[in-house]
Amino acid sequence: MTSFLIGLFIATLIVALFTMRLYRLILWYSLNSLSLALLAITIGYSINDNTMILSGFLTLVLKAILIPYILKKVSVKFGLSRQIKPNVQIHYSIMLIPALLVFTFYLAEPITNMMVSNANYVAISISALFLSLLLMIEHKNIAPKIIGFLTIENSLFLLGTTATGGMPMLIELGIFFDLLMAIVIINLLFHQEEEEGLE
Amino acid sequence: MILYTTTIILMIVIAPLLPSFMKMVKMTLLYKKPISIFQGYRDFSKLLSKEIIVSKETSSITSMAPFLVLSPLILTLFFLPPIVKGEYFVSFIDAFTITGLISLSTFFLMILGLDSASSFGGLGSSREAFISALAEPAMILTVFSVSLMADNLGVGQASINLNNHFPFEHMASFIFAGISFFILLIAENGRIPVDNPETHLELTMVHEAMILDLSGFYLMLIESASSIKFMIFSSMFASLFMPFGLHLPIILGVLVFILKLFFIALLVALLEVNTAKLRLFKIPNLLGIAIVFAFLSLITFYVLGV
Amino acid sequence: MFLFDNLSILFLFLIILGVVPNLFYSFGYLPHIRRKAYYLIHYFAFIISMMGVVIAGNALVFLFFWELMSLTSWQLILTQIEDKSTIKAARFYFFMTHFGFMFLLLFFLIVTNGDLDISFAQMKVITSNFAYPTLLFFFVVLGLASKAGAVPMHVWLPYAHPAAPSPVSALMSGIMLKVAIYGFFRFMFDIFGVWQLEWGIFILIMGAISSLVGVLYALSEHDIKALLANHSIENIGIIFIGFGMGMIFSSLKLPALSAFAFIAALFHTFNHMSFKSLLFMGAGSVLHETSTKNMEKYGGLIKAMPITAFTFLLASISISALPPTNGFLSEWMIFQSLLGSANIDNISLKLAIPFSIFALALTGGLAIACFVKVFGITFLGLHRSTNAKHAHEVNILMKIGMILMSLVVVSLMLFTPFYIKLFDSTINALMNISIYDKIIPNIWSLHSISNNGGVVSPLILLAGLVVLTLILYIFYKSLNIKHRIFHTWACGYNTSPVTQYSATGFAGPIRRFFTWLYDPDIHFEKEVILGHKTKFVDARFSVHVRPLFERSLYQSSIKLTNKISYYVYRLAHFEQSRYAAMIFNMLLSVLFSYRIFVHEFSWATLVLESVVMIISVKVLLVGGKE
Amino acid sequence: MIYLLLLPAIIMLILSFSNIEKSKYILPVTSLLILFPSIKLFFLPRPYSVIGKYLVADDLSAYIMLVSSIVAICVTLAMSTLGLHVKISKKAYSRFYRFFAIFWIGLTLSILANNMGLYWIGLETATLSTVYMIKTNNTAMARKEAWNYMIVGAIAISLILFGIILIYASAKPILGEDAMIFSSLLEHAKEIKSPFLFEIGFAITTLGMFIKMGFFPMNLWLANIERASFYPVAALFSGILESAVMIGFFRFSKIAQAVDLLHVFIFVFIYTILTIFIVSFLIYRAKDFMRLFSLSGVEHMALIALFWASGGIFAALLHFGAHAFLKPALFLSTGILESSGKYKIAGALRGYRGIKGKIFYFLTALFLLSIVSLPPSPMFFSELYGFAAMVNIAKLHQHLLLMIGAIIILLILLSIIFYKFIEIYQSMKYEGKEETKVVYGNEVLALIIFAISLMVLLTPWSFEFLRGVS
Repeated sequence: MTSFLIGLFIATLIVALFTMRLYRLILWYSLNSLSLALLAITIGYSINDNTMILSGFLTLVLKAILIPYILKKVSVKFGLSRQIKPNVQIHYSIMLIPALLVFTFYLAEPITNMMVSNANYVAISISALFLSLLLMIEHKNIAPKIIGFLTIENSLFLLGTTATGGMPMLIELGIFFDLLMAIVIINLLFHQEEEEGLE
Repeated sequence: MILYTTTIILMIVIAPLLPSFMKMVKMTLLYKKPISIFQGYRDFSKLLSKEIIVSKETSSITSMAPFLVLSPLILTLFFLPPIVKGEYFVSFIDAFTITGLISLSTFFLMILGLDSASSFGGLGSSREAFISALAEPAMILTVFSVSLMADNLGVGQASINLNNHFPFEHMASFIFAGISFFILLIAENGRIPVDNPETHLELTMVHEAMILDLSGFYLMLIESASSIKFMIFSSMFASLFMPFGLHLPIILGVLVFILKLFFIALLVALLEVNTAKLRLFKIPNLLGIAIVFAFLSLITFYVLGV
Repeated sequence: MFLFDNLSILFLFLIILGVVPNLFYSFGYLPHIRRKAYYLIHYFAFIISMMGVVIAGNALVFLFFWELMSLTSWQLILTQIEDKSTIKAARFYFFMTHFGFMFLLLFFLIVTNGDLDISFAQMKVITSNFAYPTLLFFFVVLGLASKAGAVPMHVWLPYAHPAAPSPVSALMSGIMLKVAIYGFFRFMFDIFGVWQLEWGIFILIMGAISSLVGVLYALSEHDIKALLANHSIENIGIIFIGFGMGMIFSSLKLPALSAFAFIAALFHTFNHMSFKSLLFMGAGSVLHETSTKNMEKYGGLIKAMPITAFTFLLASISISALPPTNGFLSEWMIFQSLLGSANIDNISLKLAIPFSIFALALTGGLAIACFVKVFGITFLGLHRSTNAKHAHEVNILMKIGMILMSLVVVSLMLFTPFYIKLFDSTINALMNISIYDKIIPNIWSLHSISNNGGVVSPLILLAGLVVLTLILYIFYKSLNIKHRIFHTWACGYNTSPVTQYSATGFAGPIRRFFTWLYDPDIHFEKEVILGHKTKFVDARFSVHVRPLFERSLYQSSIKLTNKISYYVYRLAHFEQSRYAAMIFNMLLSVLFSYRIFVHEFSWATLVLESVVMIISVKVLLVGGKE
Repeated sequence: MIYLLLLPAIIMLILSFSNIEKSKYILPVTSLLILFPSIKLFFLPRPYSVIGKYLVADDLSAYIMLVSSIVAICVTLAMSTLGLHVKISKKAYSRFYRFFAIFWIGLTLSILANNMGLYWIGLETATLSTVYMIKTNNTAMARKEAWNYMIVGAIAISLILFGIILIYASAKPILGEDAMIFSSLLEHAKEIKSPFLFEIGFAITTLGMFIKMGFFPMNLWLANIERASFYPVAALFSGILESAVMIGFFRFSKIAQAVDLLHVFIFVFIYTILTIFIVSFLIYRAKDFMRLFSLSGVEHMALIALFWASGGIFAALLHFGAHAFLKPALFLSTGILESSGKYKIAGALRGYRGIKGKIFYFLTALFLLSIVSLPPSPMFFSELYGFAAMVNIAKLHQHLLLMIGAIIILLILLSIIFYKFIEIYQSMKYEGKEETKVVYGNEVLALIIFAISLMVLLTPWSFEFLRGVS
């Protein structure tokens, strides 16, 4: 189950990299968050960690539903371009993404030798981090950049849940805190950009 | 000590003879009516009685420098190798000091040239500076090499050692040094391939240009300085590169020495008749030959080994 | 913290000897300086910092005063801004001295193991255990030679010295360069203790080249202070020749010869301090009266400024190493130690040393030519400009300064045995060998230490010269010859300042001979009449040499810096959208390196991963450029 | 204690919302209160626990806290006459103080934090509030740079958190929940089962911090931001925000050194050399004060990191203190230096009249020469000791010659910077036209405080204290 969800997580992320429509991108982000939430809930059940289950539900509500919704609203409101063409050409991405995945597994290989479990999760999280960065690099428009930023948070969260087997509540709060702040700022920035456009 | 003083006085006395002798030889060879060999003395006595014309543009340097041109050279005479057996000599003076004293004299001569605000003076000084700068390393290397062969850095002692025990194993080295020194003798005294003492042509003159504005006593000082300079070089050549005759009895020894001097003068005169004056910028080539021979002499000495 | 051993006290003595006349001169010069307080603060701080360096007992104090010395001298150069070149010179100087400081710093860091408070003796222990002493040696050479001004670190001197106010030039050239020589003595003896043969040879070659290069560039110089600065390079070179010989002899286990060479180097250090300070003071007086540094604008100053002229003449004779002056004596000693090489066994070394002799002798010859030019063009003949016409003798304080300094020169000449005794006791403290009795068996003569070495007797030479000159003079007076005053003969024309020989012309033959070194930039303009080639109304000829080292070493490195900075600038100016890509690549490469170098290393993976890196950079940074 | 520390900030936050006419004067006065808790903290016995295991003041944090609060009060002091040099709206003042308060809270948290999570939260708060501080300068450029800052800062912060989680993951098997605590991590660093995992985490965290400090490849990023913002904000940036990042680096690298000294050293060494390489050539081309100073700030940060990583704790802290005082001082003086035009370097140090002007001129010239570490400056000593530490660590290393070569390269790069600064200093002082410039008392006062702090830093007493920090 865990492996399946992680696979789903990474798959949605990769698909998001090739997406050329904004709403589709938001959808992929939402699915990505969903798999993350389910993952947290599953792991939480298996190790009997209530906080993790709670955070899983929070993720579900916030990231899988609320944030995509808001994002969509915002983009409709500002009439953001729905066409988002990646800067990096597809054939380059096709080469780069598998190379990255292979690299991260290779990177995590010594960890497997040292610790019994979780090394692959670390690898997946790191590659998720790379992929989210790639998402940010790929696009010039602001909206996909924000989604890239959000997927970085997701990969962080993935790392937190899988690799450490549940973190102290503090950090989880931290992530949400960060997330909220980020959204606020992004909104404000949109606002500013808008103003600038009008002038 | 008396002998020592006498030889020095003798050297001073015969110094003016040598230039006159050379001139005489040259004139004879050119089918001219030769001047008397005592022409030098006549010139001096004439200059002594003449009044001195001092240029308005000059400074106190003009009235001081002629003395300082002559006195280092006379001092050098005291340090030359002995010419007869048993004579007192200053054993310790080495080539560097002698070169230094000669340079001191040249220094004042060059300054004198610049003092009169005449363009000739500057011209002469400039050329003299050029030539003597390049002659200095050759001089030091040559004398150093000879001193090594003679086992003593002191010029006087070196001459005696050479007389007592000639280093036949270093003959090559010795000849190289001799050639080098002979070129220096010509260059430093302003003889023909380097400078023509008999002409006042601005294209060629070096020594004469510097003293163009001197007259009377001052000119006499400078002229005697130049003849003494020739004396120094030829006597050094005679003692160091013709090391024989020191063991003869006193009178004979002196005679041999004087003969050697006249022989050198004859050589120079013959050379002067047979060569043309070099262009100024070709002079370094000649001096370069001197430097190279000096080097060669030193190096062959080292390589053949002690 | 502070150390007062023989060496320190000797150099402290040198500093005091140089500073006291300079104080007078400086106060005489003060009315012409606009920022007086600024000048005085830095002036005294400069003197104190020089003293601080020579009495420093540990690395921290040494470095502190060393850098303070650079700082204050830099500020002093900036006291009077005449034009942009002063600013440039100051900057260049400061940069060069800082550059040297870096190497000194590195040297000290290695030999102190990072604990900068330890004494020199403790450093010696650490040094002897260090695996690469030659590396340390080169740090020292680079660090100190850049301050001392030896080739190829000499380029700043001809710029910095002319830019500074004259008392400061005298201090910088006379004393500050010697502080670097102090550093050589201190480090070689107290930190290294033993040295390899090659080091000595290196120093010797550096010295020989410096002396030749210095004098050759001096000859072609028209700026009087730049000329003197170039002569400092020459003299530092001569000191290095002595020092290098000392090192060579010491590593060949010939302590007496070695001590002799070191004494010669020390003696020349003192001599150079005395006559170079005096020359700079004289040049300063001339500059001050005529307000130009260009020698072509001087002429005839001996009539207006006799004291300046005669002290300058004394210093000129001394620096040209003419007997019987002190400059001659120390060069004589250095020659003797070079000649001492006849006694060594190493044949290749023996063959190499004549080249140094050659360099030193040629240097001597050229120095004479150069100082005839300086003295003759500056003080003799007619005024070459109105500036020179209105010159007067300088004020009393400056005169006192110059006279005191010439007394120092004379004292070095007359009291040679005393000074040699001083140097000998210093060398004795460093090397445990005293050769004073061998050098000076009686006060009349100065002996070389090598077998069959030469002897010179300064006092006899001096006395002989004086007596002979007096005899000649008395003879002349007794004749009571009539004098007549008339113009100089000028082929029937009037004598005029324009027809005099110029400094450029004077150096002409030598410049022409060394064209390959000078690579001169010649400007010759003439206004011809009606197309005739030979008839012209006005002609102007000027020559500027292009210094070889500056071109090859410095300007090319400046070019390189500009080029690199251009590319770096371009690299850094990626558009903002690239920031994320940069972070991406950086993260990738950091993780790569950690994986490969920290965990397990294999060449195959390295190659593989670098290929991945290249692709990533290509795709994300370069590829997306269009 | 925690209340005391946060009280001034909270007061400021509340005051900034009120529309009191006098707030312009009250706010700076309130900000002065920052200093007292810091001083008090400094004199309490250490380690002093502020809140349990979470906030602990040890020597290091007390020192950095004190330095930061001195910088902060000087900046607010100089802030009050900002309007006389540049155009600034009235609202901007209170906005500045509002976010300054938040910033200060975040900063206090991160400096005193003994918990990785808490440290991170503090850092994030500080970062986000600075985004708004940049925007107090209401120009298009500032907005653009704020956005830039936001994006890159967010990435950097995410990386830091990512690394923290990895570190936590590596230590959790032996420490459990305590794996978040710096002190216990340091104690048990040797026992970490998967050092590689830890090192990966450390590398990512450090990369995040380095990005935030403007190291390679983000060199111009920081410079542009500081150029776009008001100069007191730039001063805060380089003086305080960087210190918050720096203390994190200090703590993390300390643990990493316990795991493997050499790896940390080589990583930091290569990274900083790369940074200094780029920065030195950028400085060589810099044409205005703000960029110049901020690039030199990056250079000094790199040096501090390098000194710390090579074990020269004393050198790093001394350099840190000197940098924290010097750089804001220069940034503050930029306002006056640039008053005759932004890109006019020539003659910037001329035309100061009156006693205030003279003092300003003197201090600024001194500060300028100090940042290239000329003798009396603390940076002279810190660089000496820092390089000493580097050479020492090189001696332990097997590739000694290689290391010495690298150090020479580093020194050559530093001398390029030196050259540029000398050029600029001379140009400021001796070239260009003389234009009269106005200096205000509060600015001079701020500079004097900086100068006094620098002098205090040079006293044997402070040397002793810094040597005691471990």
